[in-house]
Amino acid sequence: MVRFIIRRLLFAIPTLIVISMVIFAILDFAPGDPTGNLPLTVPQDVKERIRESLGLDQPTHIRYVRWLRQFFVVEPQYIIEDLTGLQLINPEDPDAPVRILSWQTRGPVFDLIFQRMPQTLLILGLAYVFGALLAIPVGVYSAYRQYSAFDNIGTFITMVGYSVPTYFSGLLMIIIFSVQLKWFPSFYDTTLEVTNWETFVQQVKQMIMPVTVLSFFNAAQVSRFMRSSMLDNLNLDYVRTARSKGLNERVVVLIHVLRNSLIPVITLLALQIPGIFGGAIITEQIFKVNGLGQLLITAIQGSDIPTVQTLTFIFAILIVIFNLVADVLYGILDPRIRYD
Amino acid sequence: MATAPASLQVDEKFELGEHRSLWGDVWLQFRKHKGALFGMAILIVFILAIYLGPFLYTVDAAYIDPIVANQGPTLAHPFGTDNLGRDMLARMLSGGQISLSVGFTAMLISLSLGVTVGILAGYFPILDNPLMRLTDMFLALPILPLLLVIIMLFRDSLRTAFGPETGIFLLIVTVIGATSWMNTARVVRGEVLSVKQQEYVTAAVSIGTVNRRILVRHIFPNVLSPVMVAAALGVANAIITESALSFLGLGFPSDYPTWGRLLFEGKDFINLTPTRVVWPGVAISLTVLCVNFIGDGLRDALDPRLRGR
Amino acid sequence: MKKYLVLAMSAIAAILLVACQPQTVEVVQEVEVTRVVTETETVVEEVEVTREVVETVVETEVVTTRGQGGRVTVIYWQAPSNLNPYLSGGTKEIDASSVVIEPLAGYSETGALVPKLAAEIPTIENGGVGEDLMSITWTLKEGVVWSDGSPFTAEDVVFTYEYCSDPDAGCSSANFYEGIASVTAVDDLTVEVIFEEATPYPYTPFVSAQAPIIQAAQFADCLGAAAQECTDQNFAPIGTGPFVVTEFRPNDAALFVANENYRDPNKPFFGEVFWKGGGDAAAAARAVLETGEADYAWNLQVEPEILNQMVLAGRGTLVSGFATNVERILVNQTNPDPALGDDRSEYLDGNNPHPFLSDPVVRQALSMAIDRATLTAVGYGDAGRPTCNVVPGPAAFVSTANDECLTQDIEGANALLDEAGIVDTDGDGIREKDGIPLVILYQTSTNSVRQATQAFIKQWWAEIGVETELRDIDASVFFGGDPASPDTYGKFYADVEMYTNGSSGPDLQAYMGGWTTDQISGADNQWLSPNVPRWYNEDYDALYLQMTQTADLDERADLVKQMNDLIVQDYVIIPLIHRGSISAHANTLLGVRINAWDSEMWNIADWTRAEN
Amino acid sequence: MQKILDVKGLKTRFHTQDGTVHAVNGVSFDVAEGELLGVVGESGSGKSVTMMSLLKLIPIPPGDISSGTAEFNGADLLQMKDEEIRDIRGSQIGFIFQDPMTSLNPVLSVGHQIMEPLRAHLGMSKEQAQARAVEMLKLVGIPSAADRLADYPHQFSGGMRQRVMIAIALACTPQLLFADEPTTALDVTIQAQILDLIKRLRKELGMAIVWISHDLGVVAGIADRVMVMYGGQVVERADVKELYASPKHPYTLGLLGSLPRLDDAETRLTSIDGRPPNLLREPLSCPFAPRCQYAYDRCHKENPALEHVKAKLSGNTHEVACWWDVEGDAPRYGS
Amino acid sequence: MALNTNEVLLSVDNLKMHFPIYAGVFRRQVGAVKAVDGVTFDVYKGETLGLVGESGCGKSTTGRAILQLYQPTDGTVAFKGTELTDLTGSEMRKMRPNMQMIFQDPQACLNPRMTVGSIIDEPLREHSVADANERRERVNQLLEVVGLNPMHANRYPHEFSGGQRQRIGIARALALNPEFILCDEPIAALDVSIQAQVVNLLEDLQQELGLTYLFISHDLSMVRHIADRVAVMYLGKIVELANQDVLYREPLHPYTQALLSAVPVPDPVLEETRQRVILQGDVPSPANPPTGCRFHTRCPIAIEKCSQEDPVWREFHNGHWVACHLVD
Repeated sequence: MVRFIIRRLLFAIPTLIVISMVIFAILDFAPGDPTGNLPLTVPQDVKERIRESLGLDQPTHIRYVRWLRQFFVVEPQYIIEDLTGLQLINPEDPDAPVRILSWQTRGPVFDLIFQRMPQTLLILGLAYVFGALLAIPVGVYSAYRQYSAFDNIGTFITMVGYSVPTYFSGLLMIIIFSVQLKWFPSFYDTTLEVTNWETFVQQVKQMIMPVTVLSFFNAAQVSRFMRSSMLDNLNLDYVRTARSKGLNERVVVLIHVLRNSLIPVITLLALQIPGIFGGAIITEQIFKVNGLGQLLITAIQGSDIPTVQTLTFIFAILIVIFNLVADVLYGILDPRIRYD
Repeated sequence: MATAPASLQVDEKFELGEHRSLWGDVWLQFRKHKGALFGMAILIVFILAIYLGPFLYTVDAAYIDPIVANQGPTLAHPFGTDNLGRDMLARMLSGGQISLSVGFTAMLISLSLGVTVGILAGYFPILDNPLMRLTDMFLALPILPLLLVIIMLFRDSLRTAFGPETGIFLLIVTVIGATSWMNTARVVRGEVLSVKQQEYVTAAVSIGTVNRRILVRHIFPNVLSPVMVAAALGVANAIITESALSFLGLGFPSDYPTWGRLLFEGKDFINLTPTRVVWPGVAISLTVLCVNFIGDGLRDALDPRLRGR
Repeated sequence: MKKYLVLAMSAIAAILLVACQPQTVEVVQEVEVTRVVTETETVVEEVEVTREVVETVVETEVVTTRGQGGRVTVIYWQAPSNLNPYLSGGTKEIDASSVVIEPLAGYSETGALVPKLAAEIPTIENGGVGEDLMSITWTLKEGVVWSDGSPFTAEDVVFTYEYCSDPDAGCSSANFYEGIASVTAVDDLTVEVIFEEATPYPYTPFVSAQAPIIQAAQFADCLGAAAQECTDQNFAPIGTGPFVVTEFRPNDAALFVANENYRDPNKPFFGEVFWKGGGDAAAAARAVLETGEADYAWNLQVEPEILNQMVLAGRGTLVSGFATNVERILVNQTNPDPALGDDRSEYLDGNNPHPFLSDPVVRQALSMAIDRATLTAVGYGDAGRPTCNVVPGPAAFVSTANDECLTQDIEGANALLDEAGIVDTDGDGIREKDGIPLVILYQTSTNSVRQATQAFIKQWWAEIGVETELRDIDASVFFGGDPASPDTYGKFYADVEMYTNGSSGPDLQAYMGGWTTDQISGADNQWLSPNVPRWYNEDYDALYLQMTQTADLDERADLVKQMNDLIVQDYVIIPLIHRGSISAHANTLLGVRINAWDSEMWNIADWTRAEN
Repeated sequence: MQKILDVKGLKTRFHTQDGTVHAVNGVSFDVAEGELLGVVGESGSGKSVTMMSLLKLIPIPPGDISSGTAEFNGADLLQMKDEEIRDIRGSQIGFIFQDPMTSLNPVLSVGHQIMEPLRAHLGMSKEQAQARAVEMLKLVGIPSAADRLADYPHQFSGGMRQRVMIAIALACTPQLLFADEPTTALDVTIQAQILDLIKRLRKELGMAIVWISHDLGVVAGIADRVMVMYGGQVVERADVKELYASPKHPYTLGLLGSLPRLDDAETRLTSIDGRPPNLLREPLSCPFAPRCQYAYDRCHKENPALEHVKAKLSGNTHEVACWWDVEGDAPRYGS
Repeated sequence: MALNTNEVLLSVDNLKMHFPIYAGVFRRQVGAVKAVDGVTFDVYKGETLGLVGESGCGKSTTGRAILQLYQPTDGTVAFKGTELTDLTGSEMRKMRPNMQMIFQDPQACLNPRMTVGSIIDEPLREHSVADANERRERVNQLLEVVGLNPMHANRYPHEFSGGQRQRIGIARALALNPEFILCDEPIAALDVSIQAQVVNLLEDLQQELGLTYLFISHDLSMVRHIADRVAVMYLGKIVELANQDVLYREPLHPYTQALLSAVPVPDPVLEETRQRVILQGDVPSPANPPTGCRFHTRCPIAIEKCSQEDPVWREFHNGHWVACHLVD
């Protein structure tokens, strides 16, 4: 297993390097201009100077190498400093390496990302957890009672769940619950700190709609998967063996079948984790949750290339890592698989 | 040689069941899936309406008439009008053409890429590793941001090259197709690996059939099942992706009313003329729902375990 | 936790320190309600604009103390990315920072100069402006301190000049500090600015929220290229304004609390400003007008009928302010034919005229065919007014000579073209001039209102026998300055294009200078010069030269009108709509005076809340 | 000897989309204490379905046990509630399946799978169950049994897995064991090992066994009585020596004739032509009639019942369901 | 039974088929599954050579390596004097009509997406210049030869029963008039009553067409029935080869003896008295075969030498080959 992980990690390096080059190249060719959103009253020569101050006049390969260095050398130092309190970089040093700065905010991209992470993780994480918690029992029961009324209704609802785009269902929710009933706020307040019961209620209120929409969507996906995985297993010989031993149905389904069926589902869940960090661009947009997804889309719109590059590259790393995690999980959960 | 050996005479008694082709069998099974049938029926109605509708309902989707702006359904405008007084029904019909064409074309692109890569990787061991690493890399690329960037990047050059409509259409379907083929490739590869082990492939080799014909005659037809399911899901995925792009304001330009675009433009009017949101929202959801149901039905119908149950 | 402590302490401090004194609060509220009267059988015959100006001077015995009003929530759906206006230049950053840092003087909602950190506005009369127009001397208010308690001095002003004029800083207001020979601190409260040449309008440096004073002590290490890396400073500048930054989340939200060192001991009324971003304009409008979650929402570029419907909920009011922004169509005077290669849309000393748009008759017909009122009603509502001038304000500068264009005249346009012999000769419904069909490529940026406008105009132009091909380009490309892109507005590889522009302040000299011959956009200046239509007019050049040497306001106004008429009556620029800013505030929020000339937050210190 | 299982008129159908599959059509048989009943038939003859129906191990629906009784120790299995039959499964009736590769749960340890019935039926503690599991593994001849409890099925070879299956089936020392083609998937040398094991266990534990197989050779070596099934019906039943010495049903005859003998290479095989019966048709006539060389009108019209006939060997019983007397070469009951 | 000549049709010499095993971080080859590890035998024209052994012993691999469906690791295969292992792809393609194959699984060996007619037509299309009509004639003829109704040529394989499908497979193998047919467990997946049909068909065809069979099977009874000579394989090697009557009467190798004794006989009387040699344990892994004689780990009579020296493959009698130290 260890050798398998090492092997996969070694393979990940060239993959990630190629990805970083692709990302950098695509973004570099992108036609946007960070000064494009400035009012026309700002004269063009001023804009030109702004572009120079952002380093846009330097050749691509130099910026790429600098960015790589910033990403892999400079930023980790800052993160370690933050976590441990050690002083790795002398702030007085005029040649101290520069962090990756966002063109829009002129602030370090990593700070922005860390600032955006809590709300994204909270909402998407909760939606993910609720989705899975809802989906697994539904999927199990639907498969167990295949073609029963529960299964048919469940199938229909889950189908609707992932057929109705979140921007449509989200829109309807806002109109019903924020505008008409005024139960929940239509804006998500990221500055809210939960200090007492009241602020806790406030926090819950502002999370209900986005979490509901997303968990419904997640649950729909996972429960379909769970159901078909259960169906794959329910007809296998070992289930008959378990029944022939006189075990009761609960044990047969929950110990024998579920155990086997969960293996692909858990790996699917692992593969979905990078998505949590990626943020739900559209849902965040609709419910005004300024999370990572919103950061990405505003960065794209504002041609904030360092932010887009860094974010997408982090997503790529997460995807690679969680692909590996999924494979490792498979090996752990399924005794038949031995990686070497 | 002309006479059969004596041991075989009785075989005249062989009886065969009612002649059913393989796809006939699939269809029979598919028919059992009520959701899929329902989905198929609605989708056919949609397609007919969208492609034949404009011949019957000849209102110009682009005609502006501020006098009748922001109307709900009326006799003159059965689906109401938008804020410029354009007829929503006409816009829905022409939008549907684009949305569905995007769905199907993107699916075809994604499928042909996925099937090609999958078959090559599965059949030729030499290509397997490089192609699968390529697939892994595409899977690890953060698709949505790149999608957005690519669209912004090439939108205008393609518009200039192919005209405003074809250009953006090509771009969107290519981009959606080129970023959604990986799962098909993986599934097809897996399937090819198992089909390759089947004795009928060995039989073809032992006959002396060349690789090209083995691929075309033996491998490809037998990996069609997962491909068909992937096709159905691919259409749904492409329609959703296109509408999501439009919803972010990055899909088709505003004078090009896809359903996603209509929904995006209508969303602010949800209180004023709710129909502007309802029609495109329901159209997208229903189409995707139908396609998903069809995919589900196909999956069941093509599943050898379930067949003949 | 900490911020609540600070809040409570400052509130207590305010209560203890400030004696309760009666106060006069002047509330000027401009309420404009635009209603589009539509009747099914008739064409939109008119757009009735009801404008009601409620001007009330409320005499109150109400005792307001600093921080008493609690929290006020402001939605800027496009959230500020930092709080240093010198590094961003966008309205959202300028407005957000203006609650913290202040200029020496700003503009009121009428465009009049009002002192902020200056004791008064220097003029020739009071000796503040040199007779030779070569200098201006600002006297600062006494006793102003930064929010950290340190005194505000002339050195800070000088530092601000050094900061922004450094070419490596990438200062987006650098043009405010151009043409300055020196800025010197005469004493702690006096700053003298010497210009390089006679400057008839000397109120550009240190004036308006785009050119506020930053604290020398805080930004000392941020000069030149280092400006980019001063994240802490850029995210939380120390200021003299009514509020202090306590939390700043770029592109998301910000929290400000009342500045306990603010020079007016009773202000601000609100103890906390919650600045929220994200979502879109419609959602922001909804939050103020319908759900009441927010008190103020900025830049509500939403279809007017939606806003009007939201207003019916009775929670909030729409307010709009107008400066000089005009949505206009620019008519290319040069030939953009791609066959010309590098010479397309190049002026070439007048040797590359447009095949038919160089004919003023065609241009006039195009203008006449447009119904500006409909465009305004459908696309802009309260945020726009039909206009026929490129200079729609300030009032004294506005010409009235062109107002007949406000009425659409398709018949007249057709007659004009027929008369000029530009008729449809081959029966395809498109007129030809000298055998060349009038087919126009019409480009603009991608934006739903602009595309609607394009669609309308295409329809109208079709009625006068002109065919139009529409094209829209992503805003960041269209307005970006990439010389390699063929799609920038400066390159103008189209027959006509449409966008909004205006003067950066009430002084119009720089704006008017944009149409002189030496400013023609082209390859030699990387298409960065402002004369985008490639228009050449000797009279105009002469008038502009005269303006640069005239200090008298009335004379300047007269010159501006003449220049405006020259350009508009030549139809190289077809003005469409005078665009304003439209915002909404809760009915309980008092004291809002929307200002299009300066930050909308210019008087946030005076905002109060009505008792419920 | 005491009958411990007495099945009468069992009918099982499957309602599929193509129609109703008549899988078991009125099967009656009994098993005496300690007896080994061999059940022989080709695929689709209904032999497995019969046994699984008795324990309700067929999926219902689409399966449907439409009639019949099955008395086990005096109680009717077919009338039992789900909980009651669960108590019988595994504890009083054990089951071994054909394919040891798929019949064990791949993600549970072998020990867990053996301990499950012990804990469910006998209420053993974990320690007791563990001890018993080791004992069982030793009993079925798995070397270093105690160390292998924690192993997973894939770590065992096919033969060893079948031993594990036997250990599971016998863990609660059932009175009756259904062995559904337990050696079919195994190689001959391993099959010999398993047969040997079963014979030994039978001697030691004394349970009755119903041994399903398509291999007449295997059954010949192990069974006391043999029952031949075709098309969901019992076509012939006799004591083992009687059946092999004097097969009376044309199908049995054909089956034996089509089997090559290791001890005789020269004879040409007599094949049964045609194809297996179509179970979608209701069995109103003899299911073997279309392939039967002796078939005459009656065979195509009426379905014969299983009747006692005279045995060749004395002291044996012999039953056959056929309208034709093969030995007499004439209709059995006149016409 | 088939006519016997002494003409060698196929000569296999020291054939080895090793499948590499890769492992480790860099996927280096760490070993090989020695599926076939040096087998030598001849097949005479017109005879049926039976190749028996338990699953995993390499009998199918041997067959496929002979037909060059795998690239043999070592050794030679000569068909009528032509060395097959030296041929290029297209040369081998030209040889294929002479040597055809019948498969174990009648379900899996027919492409479910092709009609029966086109399945049988495929070899004709690949190798003959006949036009469509001539080929259709030939397909119909072949269907009749294997006892199927030519009317059913446009049906799909799934519409046929197992035995009928196996006939389709046989028809395909016969299409090009081969001299040699490799029968790879052709009856293993069929019901007993159907097995006899297929075996009888194969015998009849051999008689009529003078075919040569290499008949691979695990069913010793059936091999005895059909084969003229029988080779017994154990773990990648042939341990004994003799005429069928000799082999079954006097098996020399202890494995052959055990194997024969393990086969149940459908005669309860005989079964009662038969003495069995029951082998202990399982077949070792071909990836890591035992040293010396591969059978020594399970051999009831093994001596020390067996675990050290690989026994020589030698002709014990006239035509009776064996590899065992203990046979004298």
